[in-house]
Amino acid sequence: MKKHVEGAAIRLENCSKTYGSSARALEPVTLNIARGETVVLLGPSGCGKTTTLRMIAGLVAPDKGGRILFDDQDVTDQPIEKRNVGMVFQSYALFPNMTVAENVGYGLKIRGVPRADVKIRVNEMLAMAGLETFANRSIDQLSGGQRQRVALARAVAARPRVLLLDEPLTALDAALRERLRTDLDRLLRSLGITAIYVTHDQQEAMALGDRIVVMSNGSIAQIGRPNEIYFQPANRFVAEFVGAANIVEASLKDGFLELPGGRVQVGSEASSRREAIAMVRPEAISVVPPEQSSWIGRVESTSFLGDRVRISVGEAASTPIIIDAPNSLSVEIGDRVGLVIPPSSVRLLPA
Amino acid sequence: MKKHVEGAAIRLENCSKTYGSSARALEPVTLNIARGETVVLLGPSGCGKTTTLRMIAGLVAPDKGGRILFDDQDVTDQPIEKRNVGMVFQSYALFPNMTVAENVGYGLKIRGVPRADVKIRVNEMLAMAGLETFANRSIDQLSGGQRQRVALARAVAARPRVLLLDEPLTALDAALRERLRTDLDRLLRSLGITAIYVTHDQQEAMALGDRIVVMSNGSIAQIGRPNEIYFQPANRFVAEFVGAANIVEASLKDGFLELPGGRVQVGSEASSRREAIAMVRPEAISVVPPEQSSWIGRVESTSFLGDRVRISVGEAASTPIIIDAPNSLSVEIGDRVGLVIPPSSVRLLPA
Amino acid sequence: MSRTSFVGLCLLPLLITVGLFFVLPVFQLLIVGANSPSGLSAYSAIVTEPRYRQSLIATLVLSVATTLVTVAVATIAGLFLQRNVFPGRAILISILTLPLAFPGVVVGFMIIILGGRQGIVGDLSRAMTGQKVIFAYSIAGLFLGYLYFSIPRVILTIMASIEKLDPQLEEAARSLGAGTWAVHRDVVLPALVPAFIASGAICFATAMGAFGTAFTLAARIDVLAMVIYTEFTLNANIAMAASLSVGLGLITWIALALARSLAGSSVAAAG
Amino acid sequence: MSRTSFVGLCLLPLLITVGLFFVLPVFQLLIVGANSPSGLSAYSAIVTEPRYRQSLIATLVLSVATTLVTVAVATIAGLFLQRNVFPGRAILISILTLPLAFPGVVVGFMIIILGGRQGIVGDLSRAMTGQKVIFAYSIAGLFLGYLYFSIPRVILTIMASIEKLDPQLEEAARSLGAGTWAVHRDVVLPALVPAFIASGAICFATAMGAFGTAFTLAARIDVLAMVIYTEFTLNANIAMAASLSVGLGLITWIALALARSLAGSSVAAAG
Repeated sequence: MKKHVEGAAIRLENCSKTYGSSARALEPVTLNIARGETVVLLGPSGCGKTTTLRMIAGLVAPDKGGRILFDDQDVTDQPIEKRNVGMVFQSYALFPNMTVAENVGYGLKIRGVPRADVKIRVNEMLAMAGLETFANRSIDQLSGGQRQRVALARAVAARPRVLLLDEPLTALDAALRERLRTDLDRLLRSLGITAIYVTHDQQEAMALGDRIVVMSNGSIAQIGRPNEIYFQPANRFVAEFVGAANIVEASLKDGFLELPGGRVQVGSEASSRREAIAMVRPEAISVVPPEQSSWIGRVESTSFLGDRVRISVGEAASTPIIIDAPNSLSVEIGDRVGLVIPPSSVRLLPA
Repeated sequence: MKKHVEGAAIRLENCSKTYGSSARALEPVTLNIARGETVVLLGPSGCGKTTTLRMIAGLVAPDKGGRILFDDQDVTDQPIEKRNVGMVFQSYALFPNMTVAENVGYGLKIRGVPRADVKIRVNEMLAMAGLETFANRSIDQLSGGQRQRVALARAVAARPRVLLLDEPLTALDAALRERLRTDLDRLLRSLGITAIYVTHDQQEAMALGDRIVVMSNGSIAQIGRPNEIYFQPANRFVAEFVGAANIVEASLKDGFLELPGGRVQVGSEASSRREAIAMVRPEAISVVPPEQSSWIGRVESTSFLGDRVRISVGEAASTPIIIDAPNSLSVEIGDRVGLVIPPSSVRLLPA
Repeated sequence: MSRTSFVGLCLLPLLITVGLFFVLPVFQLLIVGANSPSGLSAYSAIVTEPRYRQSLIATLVLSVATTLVTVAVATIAGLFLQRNVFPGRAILISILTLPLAFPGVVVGFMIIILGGRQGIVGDLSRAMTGQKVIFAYSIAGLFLGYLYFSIPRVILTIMASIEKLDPQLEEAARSLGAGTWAVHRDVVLPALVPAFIASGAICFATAMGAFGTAFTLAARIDVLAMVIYTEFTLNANIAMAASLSVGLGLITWIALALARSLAGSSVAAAG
Repeated sequence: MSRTSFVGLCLLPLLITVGLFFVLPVFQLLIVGANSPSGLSAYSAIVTEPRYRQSLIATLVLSVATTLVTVAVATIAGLFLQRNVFPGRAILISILTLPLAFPGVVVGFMIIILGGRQGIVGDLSRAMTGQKVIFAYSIAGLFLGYLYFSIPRVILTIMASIEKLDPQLEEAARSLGAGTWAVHRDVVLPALVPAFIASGAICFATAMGAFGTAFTLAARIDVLAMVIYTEFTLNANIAMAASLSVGLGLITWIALALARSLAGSSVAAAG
């Protein structure tokens, strides 16, 4: 009884969504989510990530032709209350007329679980959330972080097949967000439940997701593991949305980018092209004395950020190049510096 | 007329604050702020940073014995409307019954500046904020980022002696916050105005502050430049609040910390002590094969964060050691690894 | 001038105004009530004298019934109107609020037009069943009149509350397996309780003091406000009128105070 | 069953109820008004007949004056009470809301106790100046009575609005150099305009329809609600009563509709 049942595998087939007579909110999406996997839907607001989540939940019906399957069972026409999903919302959505324990036990009570069993399970859940002493508190006595823990305990108490999280950490402040993210990561791994997590925060997406689905304008821009998304973005949108990125447009000759500040070698992949849009991550660039590099620029600004120094270097390319250098580096505005990039860190993007 | 007048130098002398009969909200504070300097008051909520800002503004009077001076002129008894300060709030605090241009021009209108001159200055300010086309919009047609730009333009339009910013970016989302932070930094440097900036976000504090005043429990914990605060925190509170920190309690012998996973050399500073509380920043630790180090641990978890990999290593000290390693590093949970720290990166804290 | 002395300076005229304008009349009312030839007997007569007691009970019953029915009808209509979008919805809502524009006298008048001796309901019922239905002068007419002017106010308060409900509360309940009925029982109605209390209290207070409708209907039942009027104007029994006024005021004040302590300051503002 | 047909099913009884209960009486009122022996003349008589015209004007003037004075007094008192903390503040607020518990009849009765022929103001003034001041039966008495029951409602609405004001708006204005007077003129009062409109409209509507107070005072001026009552009950001039009702309802409805379009739905909920 202690060990959680595994979640369901989920398949979206050709699911699109049109509201009223307006343009499509979601282009046809097909997506497979494995049993026990944590998939993060990542994108800016309005990209369709929440619509996708609500489709899986059963709160939004796909347009005609779309199908949603849980473990090969078609649930397209099942309302949310029959789908056995757990949901966690940004607004917590705790019932203010119930205590913490009543909130956590609500799903069990509704399913007709005997009162004694509800109590055992609620205590188990509260222990998991570290809220044993809060059982009889009312919701408005809790902090934001505690509320979201209660919401999480409530969502998993009835052992749902899928856990759906809609920006659960967005309402919390930065320090708390990081702490809860770590707890959430541990919880998802220990439960082995299928989880779908919506966020616009790429740090959260990378820390939590087995895979990330990057969405933009109602369709999927890229699906991949966090390091795939980060190192091999499929296009400019993904490169700029996930992490910081220097995007350089330049002509390509003999495997070198020709830039105002010099030449930069590109990995083998793209020798056939003439014009390139190249992407370089700020932490992939090293700052060296100018004589040690064939690519030179001038420091325009430096900003000490604690764990690193963010430097903006002009004259090297048509737009300033952003570099995250180790915090031990000391350069002054106006210094001429050489920049070094390993060829494998230059990623060419489709035009 | 285009060049901004320089701001005032500010001196707080022995300013404390007690509300009613309750405990002191602010212990006696003495603080000098140079003309044109940007000082950030940094601390958790309730640390007294906002009270200090409101004292400088003239919204809160210091307890008897406290004095506030602007350029050697005692303003302690001057109400805010006479102090010629500009304020920017977290909630924007724009007047909803006025257009963007009317908001920006309000301080000038109140001062009786002729209408034509108000118009010229307002247009100047809107251009500075990149909001020329928004002059006749109403406030509720603006996004959060645009609102804060208007609030900033309004605050500096009448050329205040001091600009006071109370968590101006807290209400914005992460991406927008970073963009506006950069703009704000440029603006403060170009205006040369004395600015006091309140925040609980250490990244913001380090990026913007010429100096940072770290506050805790109603008193000043440390004053210093960002790199001083980061590399030489005065105590454990500052070390943990500003940036991520590994705090290790261990016995000290012959200039080495004696830890469960081995020995770690400490810089020269503290050879006389027997017991130490040592602080190491996560990015100062390198991960090497175990045979290359005298300090060994076992990987407990890894988390790919894009620009770096965060690794938690157990068995090395009494608590897990957090390491921010380059994103190229590849280790698995359970691996034995060696940890290397330059002795200068180990900071001993007062007990 | 220090802040404290400024407050003091403002406070003085305020206190005087409040004293003269708000406290004095009530105080005088209390005294007049106690000043009957037989001392405090005017107060005890409220419960001992059958006519007054019956009027008190009838008024209370009518007010409580009006409140309960109004809140129930307004909740159902409010939920329906807030949750569904259909053509003509805005017009329907504005028709529902029409009674806000009519005073009690006109409402009474309308009830007579509908259910009086020459009323259209009577005409219709005689044409259909041969039986002429007249309800205007009975407690039914009064009750209908009260509902007519109570429902709009309460509907609008409850609709405003429904609008403020976090839809994610309902979605959370549904995700936990709750069907429509359970969602309403466990989430929606509990969240509306403050609105029920606030608008119910105002509804009750209005019904307790309603005069124009009852007077126009010249109904066979005497509501308290009418008895007060009769004692004062026709019988010149001023002590009795005063003590009945105090009793009526006390009951209403307790209802409002109770509601305020349960549902917060929204009660008063909704009035 | 599809969602659309379910809505349709709910809509039908709702429409029937609204039709019977809300539209029919008003419709019938319109018809009765037009059914006078001389056709539509009952409607034109509202403005042509001096007695009706004067009553209409008197009611309008009284209602507008009550509204303006009430909003002004309530704003000053509300600002003071919301901004200052002093001992006895809670008691003062609860005293100010006392009139909510009294119906119009009792308010009229209180005015007579204060300013009537045997009123205490008269006794006091005779003792002090030799002149006996009687104001209960004049327009002054009616006006005071209206203020008495209007002020509490409006004060509470305005206080709720003041509480919701962002204090940083005022701090921002002060930082820009605005003194107390400028802050109120440019920031505070503009922010309260929706509350003024909403509570003012309700105040106006209540004053237009007030009956109990005027009736009890048997004042020398005939307010519209009293004229309607007189025409209907005493003169049996049903067509005239109906047309006056329609006129009164129309004016009030326009005031409420205007307020709602200016200040949003809070108007209705504040009623």
